[in-house]
Amino acid sequence: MEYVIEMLNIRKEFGNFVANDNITLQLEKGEIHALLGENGAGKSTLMNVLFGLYQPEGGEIRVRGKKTDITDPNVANNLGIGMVHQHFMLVENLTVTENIILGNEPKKRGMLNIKDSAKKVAEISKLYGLDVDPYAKIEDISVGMQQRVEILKTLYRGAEILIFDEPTASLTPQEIEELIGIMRKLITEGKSIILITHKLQEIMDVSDRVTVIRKGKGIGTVITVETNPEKLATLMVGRQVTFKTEKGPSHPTEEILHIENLVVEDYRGIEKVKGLNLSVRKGEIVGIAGIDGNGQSELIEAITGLRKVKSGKIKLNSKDITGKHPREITESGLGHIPQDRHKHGLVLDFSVGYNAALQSYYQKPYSNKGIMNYKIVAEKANKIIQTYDVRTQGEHEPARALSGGNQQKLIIGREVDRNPDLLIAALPTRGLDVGAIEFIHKKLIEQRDNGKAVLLISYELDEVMNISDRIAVIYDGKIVDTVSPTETTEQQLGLLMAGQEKEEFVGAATNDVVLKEGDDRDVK
Amino acid sequence: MSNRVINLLVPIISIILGLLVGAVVMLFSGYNPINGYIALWNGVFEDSYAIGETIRQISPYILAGLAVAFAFRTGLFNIGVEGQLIVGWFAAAYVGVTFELPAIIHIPFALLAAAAAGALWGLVPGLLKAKFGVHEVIVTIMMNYIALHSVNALIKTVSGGNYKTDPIKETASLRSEFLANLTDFSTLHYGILVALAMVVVMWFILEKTKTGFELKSVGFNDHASQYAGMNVNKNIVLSMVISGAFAGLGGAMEALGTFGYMATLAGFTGIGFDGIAVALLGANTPLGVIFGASLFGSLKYGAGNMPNAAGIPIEIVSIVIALIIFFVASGYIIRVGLQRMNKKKGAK
Amino acid sequence: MTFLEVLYFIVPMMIAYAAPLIFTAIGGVFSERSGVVNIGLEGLMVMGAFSGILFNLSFASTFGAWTPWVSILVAMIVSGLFSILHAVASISFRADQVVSGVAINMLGIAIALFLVKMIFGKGQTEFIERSIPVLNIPILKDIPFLGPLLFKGIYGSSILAIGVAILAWFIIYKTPFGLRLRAVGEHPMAADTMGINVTKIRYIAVIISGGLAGIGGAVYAQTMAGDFGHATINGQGFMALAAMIFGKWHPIGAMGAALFFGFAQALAISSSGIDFMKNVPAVYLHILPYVLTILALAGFIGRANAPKANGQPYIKGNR
Amino acid sequence: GADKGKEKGTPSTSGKDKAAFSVAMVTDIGGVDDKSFNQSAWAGVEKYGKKNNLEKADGGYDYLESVGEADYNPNLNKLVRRDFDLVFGIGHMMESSVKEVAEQKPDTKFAIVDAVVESPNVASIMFKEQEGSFLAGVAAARMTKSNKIGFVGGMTLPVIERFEAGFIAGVAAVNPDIKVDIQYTEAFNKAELGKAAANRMYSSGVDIIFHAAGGTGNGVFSEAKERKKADPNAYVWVIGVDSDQYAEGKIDNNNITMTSMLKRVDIAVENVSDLANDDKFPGGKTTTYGIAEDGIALADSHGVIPDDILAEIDDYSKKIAAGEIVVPEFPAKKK
Ligand SMILES: Nc1ncnc2c1ncn2[C@@H]1O[C@H](COP(=O)(O)OP(=O)(O)OP(=O)(O)O)[C@@H](O)[C@H]1O
Ligand SMILES: Nc1ncnc2c1ncn2[C@@H]1O[C@H](COP(=O)(O)OP(=O)(O)OP(=O)(O)O)[C@@H](O)[C@H]1O
Ligand SMILES: [Mg+2]
Ligand SMILES: [Mg+2]
Repeated sequence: MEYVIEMLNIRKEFGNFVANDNITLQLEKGEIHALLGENGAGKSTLMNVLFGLYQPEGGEIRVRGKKTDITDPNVANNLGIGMVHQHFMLVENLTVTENIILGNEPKKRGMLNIKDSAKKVAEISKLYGLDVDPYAKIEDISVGMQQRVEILKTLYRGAEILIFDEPTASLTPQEIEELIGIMRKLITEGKSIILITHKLQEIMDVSDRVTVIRKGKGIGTVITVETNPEKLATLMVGRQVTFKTEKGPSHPTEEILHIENLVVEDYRGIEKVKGLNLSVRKGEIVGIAGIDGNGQSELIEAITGLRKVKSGKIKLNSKDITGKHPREITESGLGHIPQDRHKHGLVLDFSVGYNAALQSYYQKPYSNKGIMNYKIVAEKANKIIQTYDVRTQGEHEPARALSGGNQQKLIIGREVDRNPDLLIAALPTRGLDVGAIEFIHKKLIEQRDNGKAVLLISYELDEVMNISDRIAVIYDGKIVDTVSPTETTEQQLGLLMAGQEKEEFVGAATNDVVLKEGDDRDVK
Repeated sequence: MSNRVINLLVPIISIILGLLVGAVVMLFSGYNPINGYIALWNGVFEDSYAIGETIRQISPYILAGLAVAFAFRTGLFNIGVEGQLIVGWFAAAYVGVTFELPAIIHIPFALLAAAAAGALWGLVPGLLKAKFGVHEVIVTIMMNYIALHSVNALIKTVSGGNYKTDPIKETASLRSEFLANLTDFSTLHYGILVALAMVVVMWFILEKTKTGFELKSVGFNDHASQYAGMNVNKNIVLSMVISGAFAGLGGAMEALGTFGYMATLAGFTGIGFDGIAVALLGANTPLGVIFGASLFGSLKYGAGNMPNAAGIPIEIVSIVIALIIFFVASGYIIRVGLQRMNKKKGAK
Repeated sequence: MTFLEVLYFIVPMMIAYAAPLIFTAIGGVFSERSGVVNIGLEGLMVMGAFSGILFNLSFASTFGAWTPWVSILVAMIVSGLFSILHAVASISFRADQVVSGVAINMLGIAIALFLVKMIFGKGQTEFIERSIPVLNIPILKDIPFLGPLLFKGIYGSSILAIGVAILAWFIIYKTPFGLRLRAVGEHPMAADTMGINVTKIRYIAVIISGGLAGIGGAVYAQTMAGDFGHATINGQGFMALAAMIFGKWHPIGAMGAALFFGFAQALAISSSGIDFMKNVPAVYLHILPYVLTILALAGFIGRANAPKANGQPYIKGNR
Repeated sequence: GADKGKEKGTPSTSGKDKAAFSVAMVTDIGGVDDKSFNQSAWAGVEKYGKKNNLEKADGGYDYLESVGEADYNPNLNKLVRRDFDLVFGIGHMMESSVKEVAEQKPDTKFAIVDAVVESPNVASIMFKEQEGSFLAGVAAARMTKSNKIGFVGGMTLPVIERFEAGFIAGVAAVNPDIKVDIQYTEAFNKAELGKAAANRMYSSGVDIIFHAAGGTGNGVFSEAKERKKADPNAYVWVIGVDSDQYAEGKIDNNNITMTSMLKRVDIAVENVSDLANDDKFPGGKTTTYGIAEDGIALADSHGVIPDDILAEIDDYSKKIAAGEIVVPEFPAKKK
């Protein structure tokens, strides 16, 4: 069998830290090859080596059997290697076309030839069924669209080998389906794909083979059809992992959050929440299921006081908090795990300790009469580090140096530790490995069992289904229905999220795939 | 070498490199570097007088440095220190001239006035930034010119058409018999104590207080700070105000110490702009600022001795200072060098 | 003065005052669009003014009428080379770009004065005899109103400045280099993954900024001052910096801002000829330009966002 | 320098034979070669030194340059510690510093230019700029064709206002109807403002501008020269200040410098040094140098001003010297 890519005993060090320790990965032509590993296992690093962003300290890379040094991304591009990065590599204030042609721009008399480029982009996107507006500015298009642009970038350069680093982490179910379709299409076009994802189900669905790495070391490569999610998880984490999170029935008591025909505009002044009603009770987890961009972000920001409310009422603990200052709201019993952990959740240049105190620094005992008591802050931080298993050198380490997974644990620790009556968790497990996800889900359920309320916003259906006691489906700025996870299938949910009524289920677009996922879960 | 050692070595090596390159420049332009540096050294340390003057020179640099550094820590670039210093100078002089008070009240009062004036000058860009998102750099630059012209006009008015204010009252002066005798009639004054006190104040605000926590947080990531319920705008304004107050006190040094009056300025004092270099030489930390200011102040003052003691144009010292700044700023490359050497040693 | 006279005076004065700022501010646009903060513009202007004057004095006989133009060219080259210092420090050595800029400012004036003293044995140079000529553009100058307003007694350098502004706009928004420049300033890592040499682009940008600032300095020295001394360039570099931000890092915007400054200055100077301003106390007139600027910003310019990566050294594989 | 001072105390026939008084000066900002009063003062010191065959060194004559106001005290002090017998402070800005240091070092003799310091060991040197400006005014008034004349001042300081006052008086003495356009730029180093002011004035019909604005004045010259270059027959003139600014006015084979008002700091400095050397040091006194003392004069006009007018000017200067005309020191309150 011919290999298009062979990475043999790759070793990559950052200072004294070994990110990749003799990892071997062999990519067959025309296969989708999954790369699996915990947060910080070294997947992105390995791929960055292949893409020429990092230079390995050891090992060799063979492309189509020929040994090659990939000294920088140019070389990779010329070898037909393209990469869709985990953190998108797009220039926000440029257009789709500009982003795609960047680096080898077609010229006409020394000038940029945008028109023809745009045409070419349109052609390629038609060919692979990724429709995007070539003239749209990146900052104006959805994450899903942005990812298509990332893919187009590689195809535009005639990439034969595509690397996808956690492509689905930030996509909605629908977008994921489309992406999977696109990948299959690419294979039929004779391309080969390396796919990094934390979602075992996706691996089972699309990959041909899986290479597993743990803590920088290669564990081995298995053929997908000969394995199953449990085996993979065990390989990856090195222990048994339970999937369906254990949780008893909920005992909701009185109402804690009450929202009445809430109307909120986004930063452009466009109404995103259009008369929304919602009620959350103590002792339950309410999941908000919905496709990205249906007003979830605006809803959260309105509740937390970060965005002006146009009209409507928000009551927390039967206290009107509409338009109140964020801090006043937090103090009336709200905790918030924001969806963008780097931008909103943490001050990356602050130490872990400081971040642990970010919400409570101004209160006793952390500060008194305006004077901080960093000794107590440190104690608190260490407590959180322990209870929430944040992997770090200690409370002095800058939050930047933590992996996203651990950054997330830190945030959750901080918020839950304040023991809020209502905890808003927005995409709390995005980009995290199953181990971390399991842990975080446990914590959310604990909150509930202690008689607190949790409002969970997620694009991941199985997460919503697993954790929630009630599911409120948001569509076009309204809660269109509230269902019980036990009495609804992901299929029905998917349709509600797409804005359809319960009745008209049968034979809707995406349903076979949705069903498939559903089935797999029932097997367990 | 531990990291701490390296952190210490970097500035030292930078200074040495700066002096070396300076020496080369002197050689090529036909001067004797040895004499040059001896002259420089004597200019700074020759006798108690020189030392007195050097310290006097350092005081305003410390305060200007603090002003720049403080704003930087909140993510603001205050090029307006110059103007804030000028209004502070005037305010202190005015109070020093106008009021009849016992020293225990007069001096603090004059200092306070200077700080307040500087703070006011910092408030404007702060507010504009917070309210309209106007870039503080432009506004502070403009405020510098406004300060220059307004103060010159004010000096006229308060002095009845004269080009300078009357000398301040003894009770407002930071000068002292004691220091004068100690340093053989240098213009050394107690301002240095004020400056050092402010170093402690800045350190305290940033490292010990809740406000400091907020200011730093906003400086690093205003989004997250807002999510954490901090009032970002308030902190921006506050930071500019405090920064301005430091700068204003720098002006007080000149009014109550070095000069004892204020005369119409034909141009900027330059102290404010040097403050930028001082702050960044000191990595925007309070202690660092002392280091930066001392280096800056000594070289600048000692330079005065080079033209007549060694016949070398005074500019050579500015060249050396600039080079040192370059090398300190490029510390990264020096670090790399040191670590290489380390590795080699380790290997053997 | 009648209103028209005032106009005929203010507009040319405004353009003349603005020209040096336009060159320099656009230099700043290039540098900062690539992500390198450049507050060293002042020092770069000083170098330009110095080398321009020096060359003008030394070669007036050789180049005759062309002297001022060749001097501008020389100034451009000298400041361009000088700006490499800033590039090396802030791009290759990852120096704090603001510090490096401050150092450039100190170094510029120091070197210039040092050399002046070595060459002339005194604090300032002689006066040049070949300054930049004022032109009366044939035909155009006879257009009623606009003619005397724009095309009578205008410096060749002013026309050049406006040309440069338009050219800069074209380069930044219409050419591959411009696209790469903007990308590098916004998201260097993205540019890198697209095989763009971030370091190279930034070096080029900084050197361009040096060259343009050099021209700015030489133009000022050869139109206004006529010689070079310690105070020839005092603050114009910072005004140019302000113009760049005022113009939102856009070449045409920067030009507009510079012209605005020029207008305010001209207004202040000509006030004694304008009836309703005759009796305004002098100090108000002297602070007028700066107050106007602040009002303009607060009033209708408002928030301006710097290029995202401005001021950050690019380090491979750092998120 | 204590004992030394005393020894000088004993009367002596002019010190030719034995070591003469050592003299040094501290320049104002702008340096020893500012083409202006610092330079002129240094010329005086040098002349004194050379004629008493002294070395440019300790015990002879020397200078220190001030980069900023803060350097005045230290520089004065340094010269005292280097045992110079007489130390000059050049420029009104140094008033307080000279006063302070003079009190600290009562055994050293000091002199200050352009300001008055009342201490027994300080000689104050003042100039009657208004007198020279008066003559400049006469020249301008006689030479103008448009009967519009301009005055560009630097910062509004008493010194500069003396220029203004004298100039206006001179113009008025010849022809009260002539309008003098006065503009202060509030800067000594902003050529662009000087140029703009000149531009405005010339555009409005002014044909002669007298500037007392240091570097800002450069702009006045640039503007005049441009106009001359554009049209060699253009009737535009500049009257220079402090030293002879003929060189600044050269354009092609014309020159737009009509004349300059000379402020002979050199003469004053040399004179005071001589007095001190002959034990006639005018300590505690203020010596004012005007036309009578040859401290103030008009520069050679290189043939621009016709003889009859020169004669008239000479006439006025005699009257002033004789005290028949007393030139006002302060401008009549403006508007
Ligand atoms: N730029 C860097 N500098 C220093 N160390 C790094 C850097 N990038 C990665 N590492 C180290 O290499 C390890 C692997 O990082 P990498 O990003 O490859 O993890 P990953 O497998 O992609 O994790 P995730 O699944 O969360 O993306 C990290 O744990 C980290 O310690
Ligand atoms: N600039 C850096 N310096 C040091 N280590 C880094 C740096 N950037 C990344 N890392 C290391 O890379 C590892 C993985 O980072 P990464 O951000 O990929 O984690 P993650 O779990 O994938 O989070 P996210 O999904 O948000 O990327 C972390 O353990 C971190 O230590
Ligand atoms: Mg990764
Ligand atoms: Mg990652």
